[in-house]
Amino acid sequence: MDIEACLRKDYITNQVNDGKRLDGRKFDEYRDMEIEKDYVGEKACGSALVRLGDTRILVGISLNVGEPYPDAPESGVMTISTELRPIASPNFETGPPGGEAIEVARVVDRGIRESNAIETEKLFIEENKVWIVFVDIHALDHGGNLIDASGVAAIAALVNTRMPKYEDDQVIRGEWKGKLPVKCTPVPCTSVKIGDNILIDPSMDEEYAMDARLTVTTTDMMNAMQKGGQGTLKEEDILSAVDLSFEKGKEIRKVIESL
Amino acid sequence: MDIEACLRKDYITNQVNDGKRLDGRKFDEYRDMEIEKDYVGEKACGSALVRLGDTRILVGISLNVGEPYPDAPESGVMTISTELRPIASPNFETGPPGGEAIEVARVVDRGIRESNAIETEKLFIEENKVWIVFVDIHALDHGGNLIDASGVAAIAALVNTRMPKYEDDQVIRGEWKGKLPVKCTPVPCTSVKIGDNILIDPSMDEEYAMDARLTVTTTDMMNAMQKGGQGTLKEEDILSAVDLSFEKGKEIRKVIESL
Amino acid sequence: MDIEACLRKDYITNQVNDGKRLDGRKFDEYRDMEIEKDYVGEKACGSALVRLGDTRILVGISLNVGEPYPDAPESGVMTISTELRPIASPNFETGPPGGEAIEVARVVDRGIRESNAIETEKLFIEENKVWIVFVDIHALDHGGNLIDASGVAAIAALVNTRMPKYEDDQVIRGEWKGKLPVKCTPVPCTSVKIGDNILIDPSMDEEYAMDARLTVTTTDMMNAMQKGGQGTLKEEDILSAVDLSFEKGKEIRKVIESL
Amino acid sequence: MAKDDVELIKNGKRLDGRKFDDLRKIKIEVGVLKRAVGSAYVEWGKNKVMAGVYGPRELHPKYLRDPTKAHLRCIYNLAPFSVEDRKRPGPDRRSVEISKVSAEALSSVVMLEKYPNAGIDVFIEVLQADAGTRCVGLTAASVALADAGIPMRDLVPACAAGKVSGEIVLDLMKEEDNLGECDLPLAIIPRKKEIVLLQMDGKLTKDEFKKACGLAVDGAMKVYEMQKEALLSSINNVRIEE
Amino acid sequence: MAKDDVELIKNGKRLDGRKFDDLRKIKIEVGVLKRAVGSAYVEWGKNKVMAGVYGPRELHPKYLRDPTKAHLRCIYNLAPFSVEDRKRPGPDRRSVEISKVSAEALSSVVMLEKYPNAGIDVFIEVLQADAGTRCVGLTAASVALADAGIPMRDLVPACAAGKVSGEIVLDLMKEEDNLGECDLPLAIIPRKKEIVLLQMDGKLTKDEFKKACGLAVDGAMKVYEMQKEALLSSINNVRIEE
Amino acid sequence: MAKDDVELIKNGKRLDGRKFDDLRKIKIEVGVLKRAVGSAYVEWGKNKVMAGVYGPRELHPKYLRDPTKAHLRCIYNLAPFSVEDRKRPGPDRRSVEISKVSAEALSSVVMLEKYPNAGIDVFIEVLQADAGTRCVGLTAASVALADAGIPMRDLVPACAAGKVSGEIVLDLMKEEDNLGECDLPLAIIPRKKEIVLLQMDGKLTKDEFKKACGLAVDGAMKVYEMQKEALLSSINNVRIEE
Repeated sequence: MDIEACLRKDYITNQVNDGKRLDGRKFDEYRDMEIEKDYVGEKACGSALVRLGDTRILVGISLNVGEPYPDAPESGVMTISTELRPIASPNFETGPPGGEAIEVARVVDRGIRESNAIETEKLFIEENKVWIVFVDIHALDHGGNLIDASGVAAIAALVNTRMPKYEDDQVIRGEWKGKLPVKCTPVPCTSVKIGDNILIDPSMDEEYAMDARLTVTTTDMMNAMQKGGQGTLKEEDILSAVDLSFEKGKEIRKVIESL
Repeated sequence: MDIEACLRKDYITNQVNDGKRLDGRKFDEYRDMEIEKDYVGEKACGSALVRLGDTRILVGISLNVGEPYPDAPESGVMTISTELRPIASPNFETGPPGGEAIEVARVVDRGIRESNAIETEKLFIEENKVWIVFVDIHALDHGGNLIDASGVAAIAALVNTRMPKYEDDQVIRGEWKGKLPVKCTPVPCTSVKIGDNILIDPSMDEEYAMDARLTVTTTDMMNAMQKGGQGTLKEEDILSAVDLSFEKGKEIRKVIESL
Repeated sequence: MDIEACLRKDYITNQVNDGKRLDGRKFDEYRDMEIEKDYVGEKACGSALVRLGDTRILVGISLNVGEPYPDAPESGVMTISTELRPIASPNFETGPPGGEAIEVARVVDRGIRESNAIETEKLFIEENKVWIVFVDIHALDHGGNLIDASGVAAIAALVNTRMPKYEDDQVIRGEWKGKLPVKCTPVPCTSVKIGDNILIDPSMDEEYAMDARLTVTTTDMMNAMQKGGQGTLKEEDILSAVDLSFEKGKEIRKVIESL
Repeated sequence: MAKDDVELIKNGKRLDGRKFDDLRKIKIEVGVLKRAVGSAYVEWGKNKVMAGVYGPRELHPKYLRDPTKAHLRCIYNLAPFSVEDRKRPGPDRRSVEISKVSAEALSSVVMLEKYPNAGIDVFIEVLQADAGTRCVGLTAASVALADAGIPMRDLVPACAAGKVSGEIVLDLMKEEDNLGECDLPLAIIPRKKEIVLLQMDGKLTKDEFKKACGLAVDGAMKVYEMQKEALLSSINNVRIEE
Repeated sequence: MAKDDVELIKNGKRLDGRKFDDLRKIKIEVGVLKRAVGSAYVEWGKNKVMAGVYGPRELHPKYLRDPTKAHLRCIYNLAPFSVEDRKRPGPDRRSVEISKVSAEALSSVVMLEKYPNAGIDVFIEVLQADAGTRCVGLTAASVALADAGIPMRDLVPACAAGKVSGEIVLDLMKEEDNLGECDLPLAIIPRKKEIVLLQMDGKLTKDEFKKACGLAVDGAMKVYEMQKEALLSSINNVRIEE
Repeated sequence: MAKDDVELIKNGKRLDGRKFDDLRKIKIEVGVLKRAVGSAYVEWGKNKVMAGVYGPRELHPKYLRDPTKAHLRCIYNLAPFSVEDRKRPGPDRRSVEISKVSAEALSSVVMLEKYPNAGIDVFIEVLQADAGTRCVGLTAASVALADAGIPMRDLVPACAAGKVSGEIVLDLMKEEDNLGECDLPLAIIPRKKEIVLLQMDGKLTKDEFKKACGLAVDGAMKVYEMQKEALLSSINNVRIEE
């Protein structure tokens, strides 16, 4: 860490300790969030672009027919990948996904999987043939809080995904038959701890200055949590973050469901 | 680029501007080309070694039985790979093919594919089983103009490829039944622009000194083009290269067809 | 090689030339060897931990059902992998196996394969379905002579491997039916040449000081040999190593067979 | 999909109603990303492509550094969901080739000599693909480079022509590319009126090639006007914002 | 395997006879490897995990070097034979994630500032896996760091709680993890009584979460005592040897 | 292919008519490539192998550099079409092992101490394979090193022996290798009459091993004569050219 970065981190921490965020938000306030469904609707089965402050994430959904997992032979399969494209940040490299990208994918995955959002049992076609749902998270601009933007884009895309027609053992591309069965809307909300404060939806600067990070994905219950960063959290920090996540999750869920 | 390389480039350019090539050739003259068919004829289904000046390319053809592409279920498959082996140049590395190797493979591929040289519809065996034709371009010595030497070796090898016997769902190695159906002989011819001059079949030095490169693959028509290098070409440059390529292509085609 | 390493090598060589090994052993003496079978017996089909001096190798055996090789359609398949885990030595890296790991795997493989120790013909299930025997060599601590420790652990694990139950086209995990059919016990014994001396079971220091290395794997016959190192061996060196290997192999075989 | 099933040209009109020398609808936006030093977004028919530029910056690995000029790297990437049949993430041979010829074309106009030893990175993200993506990507890339304030001799507009049902037409859409006889993408340096990228595959006589080449150059000139307009209005926007 | 087939809780007892707040049997050994600078071996129920530490040592590649502190890397690895269905060797996405959160947790207690520019490597080898391996690995890792003599502010004991057949229970075994409703692994810094690793997946209300979290923290405190005891007796052993 | 189907030895003669101690036909050419500093081509039965040498040159990556001597790297590569069933390009485990033992054997004779910190690369390309390729490759490699003018203490001729239908024979061809009982490739340093590469797989008694080893050493000595002859005539050729 060079001296400039240290000073910047100190400055942000001091501001936060004085109750202020650099962009003027309250601690429990999200940046502006825009969700544009079907952003690449001519080819993908589903898609959504999320703008969260300077962050911009595009998620596309592709459906293919393939084999089920041996331990769930009558269920469809969901697989989530994240690519932190080098266009999105000077720190992202080409090459296979690293730890950061994998963490984003897995945290988003857990929220959707554990809430049983996708009714995978309805994705069975015939013996040894089920629908495979590919969720591709594509980061285009990294302005902080990739997990929330990715998670919101993913579920917004899934909620609006069309099923391709399937006839004579073949997927008919460009023709559709109904929508992907999705029964709930898990929303990840991420807080960070800076000094003794809990702030929701960290900007890039705040992520840099944070001690620790906590993501809580909720539906009507909690479905996934992920703590990040080298700092520690007290139990009361966690409970504050949980409350915030339930509250903000509800608001965001309304937006997604009304798209 | 170090000073020696700059001086060498200048020298070549000046010579060319005076109408001279370092090896005494005319601008529209190929280096000596030798084509030796069945160079590794004991194992490969087809093969040809091409010596073009100091360049030496060996192409081997292997046939296997496999699945067709879903969008062409009744056609055989051709796949071309290039390995610029580190034995061929101090600049080639071990490891998976880089941009240069991939470009050679793809330009050769386009010429053969777009001219429909291989009658892939005759490579159908039964439902979901077709012949796969592997064309492996193996660069052994890099003296310039890899594309032409590779393209000529590839089509010369294909023209002389034997079909393995196929009985009881099995390929019988070492026994043959007829030849690979090839119906035309696409030939790539590469010109470079140095100063205001168009020269065919660049040596390694000329490739180094060139502004731009143009490959035109012809049968009775043009089937593939590829411009390379950071310089630009005028329309008349391109038309000269096209004329040269038709002319030289015809000569080389005769040689290949008479092997 | 830095100066300290050179001096250390010289010191060891001088000691050996005086008839002494650093750890007080005789030239034809193995370090203490402990073999613990079923070390990870709750999950793996077979396993053995070998402690040979400071070296510690764990081998686990996994059985799956898969396809036979096309040229032996009625035989099971054995595949041996070695991972020199970075926990085992400051010189081991993460990433795919390098030359050293591959050599260990291949030498162990040859001994087991060429002695036909596993009765692969009994691993046939039905057309196109056979048992696949995965032998995973996992190096945990590198104190020299990885090949012998690995080879002993591998065959000790195989001799004590249980066959999973197989019913209704499915492997029943956690239920067993008989043992893996193994009919002999190949044992690799490695000697090194230091100065004009042949020493068995080199420690790490001795491997470092050695001129050449020779592994001989025996049952009642010789089944595999592998010379290593940049030095040379005389015919009499080799014959001494062969005699030593037969003798020590017999002793170790008794231990394995009595586990 | 047999070639005969689809009538690509009917009464002198193409599938989407275009005339032979019509471009698809093109929209160019400048400065669409925050982190990238320069960026552009191009919608071109159903294609949606974003380009972003980083640099000049320190170049890694070191052995690529050239003391006489900057090294321009271009990465063309097709998003997995950009095509109907999902594409596996990561570079394939087609992407590597397009990246290579795009980098060569851009290197032709960027004043690399101003930044010895440095690296300039151009990232092209194809978000939705419908034929002609390399032309769309290159068109976006040179606008992004201009938006990054990197000194250039000119922009690099691109456009394809091709042969469809026997006719030479401009700017092939997906069905025409799949079922047509030939595709000829090219890019030009407008001030020199010279060609800096040229590829072709299919079947053409020399005369057809001349015609297609001329048509594509004319198309690229129209794209050039749109590029300049987009850059101008982005500068005006900046002024208004300030 | 339908979830109803197995009765996970019967008469207030779990499958292996444990009460809701019982840990499985845990054994911790210190200094089990010769080459590693520090090492530890932990058996925890059917889990068998080895941790080894190298460093502080020169860090490669160079760009990772931080002039203000050491870089702690952690590699969590599941041996191919550690699970019933053989795992292909090499890192998968799960291992990469566990490695990341484990490195973050350990970085919280190691005095990295004492070794600017250096690298400290922690290798966790799971030899037999039966639910909770990330907690077992982290528990072993901080003991191995202490065994290596690397200055630390505290150990990092870890433990999971979860929800099984509607009950909040401590330290899930394999069947409970597979068929239960929720798993909540965490790790603490005992002196601060704060949480340094926390993950959750499943279905929990806030109240259930509070209960599970408290249970897991208590479990981790018990693990802490075992860690200290193992380290103490290893020091005593050393004294006797000398 | 059952082992009984083919009679490998008939009336004291082998499948191709050779006696037990006959080599296959061998042709050695020197200086066959232009770019490589040294090169050799060897035809040996149906085997066709090319070897090329680069260096001494700067060694990358840096951490491989040894201030006391050069690092010799050897890459053995089987061309995809060199065998009847196409081999996927790229190194497999067999190639890596052969590369390792070949590098060790060559390092034994090359005066590496003359070029501290440098790298010497030996590339062996098997263009057609018919058993014994590691011996053919090594034989070609040491000739290529000599052609490159790199100072060596000796050449490294190689040859295999083996057991076929109960007989110890020299230089196994493909069918003998596939269906025989044992293969024993070795390489020697002729001036020392010592063995520098030795591998074996199959079934041999100690007496059979002694016999096979002696036979293979004699074979390698014959190969040595051919290597020297080829190098001598190449020097003569050079003189004539000059």
